[in-house]
Amino acid sequence: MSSLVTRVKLKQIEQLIAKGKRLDGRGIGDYREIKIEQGLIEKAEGSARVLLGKTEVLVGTKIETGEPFPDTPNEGVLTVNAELVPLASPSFEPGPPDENSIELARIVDRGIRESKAIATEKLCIEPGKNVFVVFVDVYVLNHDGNLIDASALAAVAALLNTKMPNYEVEDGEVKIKTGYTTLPLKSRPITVTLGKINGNLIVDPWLEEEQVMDSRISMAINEEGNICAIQKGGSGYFTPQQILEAKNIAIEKAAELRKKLGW
Amino acid sequence: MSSLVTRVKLKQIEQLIAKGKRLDGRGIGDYREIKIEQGLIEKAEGSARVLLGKTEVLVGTKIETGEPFPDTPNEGVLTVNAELVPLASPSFEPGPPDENSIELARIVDRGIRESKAIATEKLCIEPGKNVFVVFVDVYVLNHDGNLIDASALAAVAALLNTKMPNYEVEDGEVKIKTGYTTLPLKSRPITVTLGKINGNLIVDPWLEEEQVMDSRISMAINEEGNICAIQKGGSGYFTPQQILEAKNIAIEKAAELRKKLGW
Amino acid sequence: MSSLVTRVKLKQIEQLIAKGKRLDGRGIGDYREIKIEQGLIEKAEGSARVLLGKTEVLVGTKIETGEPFPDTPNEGVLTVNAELVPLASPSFEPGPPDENSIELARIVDRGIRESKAIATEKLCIEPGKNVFVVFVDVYVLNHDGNLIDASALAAVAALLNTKMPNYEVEDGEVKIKTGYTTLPLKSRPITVTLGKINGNLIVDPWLEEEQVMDSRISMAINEEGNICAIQKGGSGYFTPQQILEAKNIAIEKAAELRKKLGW
Amino acid sequence: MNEKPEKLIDKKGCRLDGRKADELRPLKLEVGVLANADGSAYIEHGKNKILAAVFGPREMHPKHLSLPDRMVIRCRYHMAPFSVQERKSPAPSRREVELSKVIRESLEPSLFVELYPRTGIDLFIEVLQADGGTRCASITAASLAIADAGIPMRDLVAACAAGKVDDTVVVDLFDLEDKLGVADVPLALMPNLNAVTLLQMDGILTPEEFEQAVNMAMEGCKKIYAMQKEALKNKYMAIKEEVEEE
Amino acid sequence: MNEKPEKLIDKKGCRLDGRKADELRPLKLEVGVLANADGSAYIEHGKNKILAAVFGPREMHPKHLSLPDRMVIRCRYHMAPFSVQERKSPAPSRREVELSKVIRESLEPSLFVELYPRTGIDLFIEVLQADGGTRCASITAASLAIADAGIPMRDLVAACAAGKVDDTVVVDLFDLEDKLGVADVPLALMPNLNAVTLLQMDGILTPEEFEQAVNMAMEGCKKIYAMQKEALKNKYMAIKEEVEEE
Amino acid sequence: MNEKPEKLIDKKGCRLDGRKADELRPLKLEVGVLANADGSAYIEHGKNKILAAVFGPREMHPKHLSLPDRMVIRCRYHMAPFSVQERKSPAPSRREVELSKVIRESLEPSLFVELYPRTGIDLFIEVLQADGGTRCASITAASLAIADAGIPMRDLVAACAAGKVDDTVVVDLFDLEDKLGVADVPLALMPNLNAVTLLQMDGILTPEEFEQAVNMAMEGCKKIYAMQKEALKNKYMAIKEEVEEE
Repeated sequence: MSSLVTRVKLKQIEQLIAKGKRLDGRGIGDYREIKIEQGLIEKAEGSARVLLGKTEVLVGTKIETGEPFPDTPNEGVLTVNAELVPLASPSFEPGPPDENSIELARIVDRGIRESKAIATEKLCIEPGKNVFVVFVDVYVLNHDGNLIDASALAAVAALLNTKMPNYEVEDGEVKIKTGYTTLPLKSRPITVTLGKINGNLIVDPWLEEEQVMDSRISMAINEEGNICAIQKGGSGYFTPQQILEAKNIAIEKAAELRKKLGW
Repeated sequence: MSSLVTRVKLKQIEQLIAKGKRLDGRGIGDYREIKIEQGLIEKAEGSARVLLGKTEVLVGTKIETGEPFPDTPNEGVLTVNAELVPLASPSFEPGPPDENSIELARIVDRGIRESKAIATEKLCIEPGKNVFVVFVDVYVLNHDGNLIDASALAAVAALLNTKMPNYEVEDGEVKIKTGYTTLPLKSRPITVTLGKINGNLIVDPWLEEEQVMDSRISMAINEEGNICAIQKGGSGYFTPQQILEAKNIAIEKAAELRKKLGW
Repeated sequence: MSSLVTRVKLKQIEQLIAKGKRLDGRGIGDYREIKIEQGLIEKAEGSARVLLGKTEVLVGTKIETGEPFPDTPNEGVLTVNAELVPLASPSFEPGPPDENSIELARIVDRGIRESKAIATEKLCIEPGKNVFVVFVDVYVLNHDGNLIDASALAAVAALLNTKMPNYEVEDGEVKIKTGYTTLPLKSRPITVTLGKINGNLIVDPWLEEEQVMDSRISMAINEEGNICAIQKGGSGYFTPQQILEAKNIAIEKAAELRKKLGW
Repeated sequence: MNEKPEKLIDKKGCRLDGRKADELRPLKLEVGVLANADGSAYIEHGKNKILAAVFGPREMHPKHLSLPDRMVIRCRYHMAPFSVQERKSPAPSRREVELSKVIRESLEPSLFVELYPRTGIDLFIEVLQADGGTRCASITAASLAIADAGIPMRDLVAACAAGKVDDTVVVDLFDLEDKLGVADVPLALMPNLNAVTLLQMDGILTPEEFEQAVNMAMEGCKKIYAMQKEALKNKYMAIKEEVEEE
Repeated sequence: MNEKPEKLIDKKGCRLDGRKADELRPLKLEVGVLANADGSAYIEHGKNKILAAVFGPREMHPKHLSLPDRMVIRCRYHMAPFSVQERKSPAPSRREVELSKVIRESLEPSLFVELYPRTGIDLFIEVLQADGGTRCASITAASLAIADAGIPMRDLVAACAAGKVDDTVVVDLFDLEDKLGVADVPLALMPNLNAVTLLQMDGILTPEEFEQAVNMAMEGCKKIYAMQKEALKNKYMAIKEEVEEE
Repeated sequence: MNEKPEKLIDKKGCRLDGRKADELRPLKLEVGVLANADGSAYIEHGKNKILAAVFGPREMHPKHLSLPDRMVIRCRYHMAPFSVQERKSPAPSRREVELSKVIRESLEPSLFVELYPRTGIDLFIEVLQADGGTRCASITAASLAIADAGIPMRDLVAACAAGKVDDTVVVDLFDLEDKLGVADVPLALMPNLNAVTLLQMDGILTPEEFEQAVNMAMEGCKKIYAMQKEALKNKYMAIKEEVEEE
């Protein structure tokens, strides 16, 4: 966007927010409508599509066997990857992951990893040699802002939907058998992102707000209302007061969403 | 080439073809002169150089041991790679393979693979663990049009010239012994490419024809006169009638070449 | 630098050299001041920082286990890598190694390898299967000319400072034990680089001289005063007489440095 | 896990998924499914699930890629990592590079490229789930996405494969037939112009079988073409209703 | 080799390296350490050894990356292969790409980017040895390097982490505490402006613990800020002496 | 398979391939072998089989690589995957990158780069079979290719190695001597100008041996130089005949 358009838009958005309103009619503490659909990709071990307003994210999971990390020989491995596929936005380009998709993948990864959502100790086949590797592939299909929350939701929804293959170890070789069990999950973290515009914190910023906002802060919240991952982004700052305020809003919103989703 | 030059050239070529003639004096169904030389690269397991008019392609084969694909544990592996090396044409640039060299490699690959030219079941050393991998490296040395047919010919000629190492399995390790046997081949497919210019099909288009032609179609034909691979290329189309006509010409030309080459 | 500035600078440098002098006050056969500091990077198996005037190079070594090369199954592996990190000069750019850093790494590598500085036969754990791999990472921190000599010095100084882990082989698996031995070294090669400006050979060219010099020649000299690696660089040439003169100077300077360093 | 079935077609002429030789898999086509693209379409063809989007005609970036006398078409066919049995690395494979090229070349004949000099369009195809015949389903969807973008076309391009399974020539092979069958002939057609814009073949066919396969694939294309037009009509009816409701 | 210690904090409240909960590791800051950079700084923070350099403001290469209304900031956080226990490949890892981004975003608020349209600055950070908390130490050093380059700033940025180890909230975690502890909260602050420019968190904290950690990290930042100013003063005193001596 | 021979030179002073110490391998030089290149040459030097081609002087792409006061020379030395015992990946290795640089720098002194400002030439070298000494053979061929392109030169560049095998200094080492010998000294020479444009060395030599090797390599270069001129003459004679026949 040209900087003139940006300035005009910023003015307009600021004035609305001063009155507690937003361009798309929401209140400053409101999420857009959320729709979750699970299991669309039959060939994946798990999948979920999340619509957050017009933002659309598809997550598929695959489970394969592989080596554990040397420092956690008894634990399965989580690998999160995000693709900002170019059909999702004119601003996305084909090619290897850029800093935005890498950051997105790592935020989603941390939300799951730090909340210990996956019982990785149950994914060990042979200690030090063979474990299950859970691939979580985040596929952004339409970008209308707040990819972080949509992706984090879709990732957890896909994990909830993920089936783990049965197996036997025969002569040191892993044989996959028919049938599945469910992937053992211990937590369902919910990530809440706030944008800062003209000193105000708004929940779930959409594309037009993202283009003018100062900075954002994302917090992953678990069932106990504890915080398990944070990421500040953008080239602005937060005052310490705003951070504590953001924390309170995030905990409240996460609880609200958890209730709505039955998580 | 500038579009003006292209248009003038196209006009000229079209007028000639209307009279059944071509810029280089050939009839529309004629191949350029073909020369095949085998065994130039002593360090390769097999090699052949094909001259198709001024188009020059060198193919070298290497045989190494490696793992089979999981779904064909008893079969050797074929790997075809093509390099449009920059000394062959001012239009080729150094760098990783582009779509043209990848397409060329995959067409050559399919001609060999789908005709089951290599008896891959005889390349198995230890089922599921160790097989022979046949590398076919297509090296285009001068580009004067119809790289597909020249490369496909050179690949088969190089395979005919390929020697396979003798080996023993000792304590699960493959020991290469002295001496060689010939690579077991079951078929010698011949690929025939036709260009379409102003609705006419011409055999073996050379560079100037390629620059103005609508589209091309390549068909790999085996000893029985059956079709074992096809690739349409270029941004034009064929009518269904033209496709059947192309099929007839390809079968006829392949038989003709087969006779000439003693294949 | 613009070519005008280069020409003026060249003139000035040439006139000085004609009188046996240099821009920075040195004689044409003098090295800049050399400072070597070892062991700064405690997490590395060995490390050394060399200051050659304002040129600053840090080398760290790491030792890991890995497979030997098939043709030397009883020998450890040496791997040298050089990074011209962009904070060292406005002319260095982030990204994969370019031809300059690759050439630098290979010159340093050859000096060590060809002088047989490392007793690689003592780095074998299990012949053909498991050996120690010595990684020598050259990190250029400030570029003020003659990176070759500074890097070669720092690499040998770091190797002298390198500790090798103790280990046991248990059931075919290598167990690293506590404690260290010193890396077995057999030689301490010293590399001497000469620049050619207007037909004169100067020792240890610094940045401003490099920018105007014709070409350079680097020679690695061992304890016996024998030559163990040479690299001519730059787009100029040497007469055969200049090469023999360069050889004599290099041997003399290497002996001088060896004395000074106690090597 | 994958036991190879002895026969792909039973005595009654039924295929493993119950279809007859000349029967297409169920198709679902939707137009205008992505908010940010200039045109888009979604196809479910058997278990294939594919999104196609078009951006443009627009200025090329970088500019030196544009051509003074025509529009440049770029196309990326890409598979999601979770679209197949074994996770696929997101980096483009050689197969994806080739398919991107042949799909582009199958759509180019439908476009008036000379009408938009110095511009470009980008076609992005994402295979969300693959079940055999993805290149054909991709072309079918991409042509709809181009129409959805309002870019003038000579005709829609519809694509369908035929092939040989056991001893029988059949239409529209699914994954297992593709892998265990004898031959596969993907084909794209502009039905109104009688123009074949994609033709490939893997496997071995006699000249007669090939002719039969081509005809069967063209019949398949024509059926799909009818569904494409229906999908476009549905989209415009929906828009019309929306407009009238306002 | 790495036996996991049973407790990270002993009965007396001492950490494995002997520090109290609110005690920083020893810091050493040097400004103007690299001859070719426009500004540079070196930090030893515990066993972390990090160099930061700034080039610019200068013309962007390639030019099309420049912006008409502001300065562009590029940042590369990079680890030397020998900086960690297992040799790190010099190719940038995903972690390094993310940290480059968050470090850049932590320094941007301190710069008057609109004063230098069409230009760019490059921040290069090289971690020579890593021991936990490299991102914070990198920010601390990079901000000094920017000051050393004479680029006007709103305030210096100081960075420090806090976290939870066993049951205790502590400041400035070192490597082992980072790996075996419960949570880590790196934070960057412009103390004079009361502006937090970096905030991340790994691990699990209650809201109260989080608040405590934020406060502790800010206290750490303020101590480091004082050392940053001291380091700048030393540099200018040294220059002054040099000038006067001449 | 490769049994290491005990001695590389027998009692009679004969090398493994039957040559005397100062004897070159058989050479075959052909000029103008590629139709599309502006200049080209083919060399068989022992079992080395190498093609060299030149394009230019021509406009640089991209343009910003051109220089206002001189011609830019680019050079790519590349080995065919089948040129060596174990298949070589076609991606450029570090060795190939280094050799591309030193070959370029060995040819640059022969060119009047200042006569062609803002242009560039591209040298492409393809090693079809390698048998020791490919860099020298590449330089010999590339210099002929430049002459074939009609680009003015100060002198032809001829290249040849010498080295030490067992206890003897020998000229023009082949693969096995290169691998098992004591030292290798590749050298390139413009004989008329007495200018050494390439000099490298691997292995250990006393100063005296080095001097001997340099002299022997220069003698080799001079013999090759004569063959280069012969090859150029043959080419022009052939053209003359062709023209006269017409």
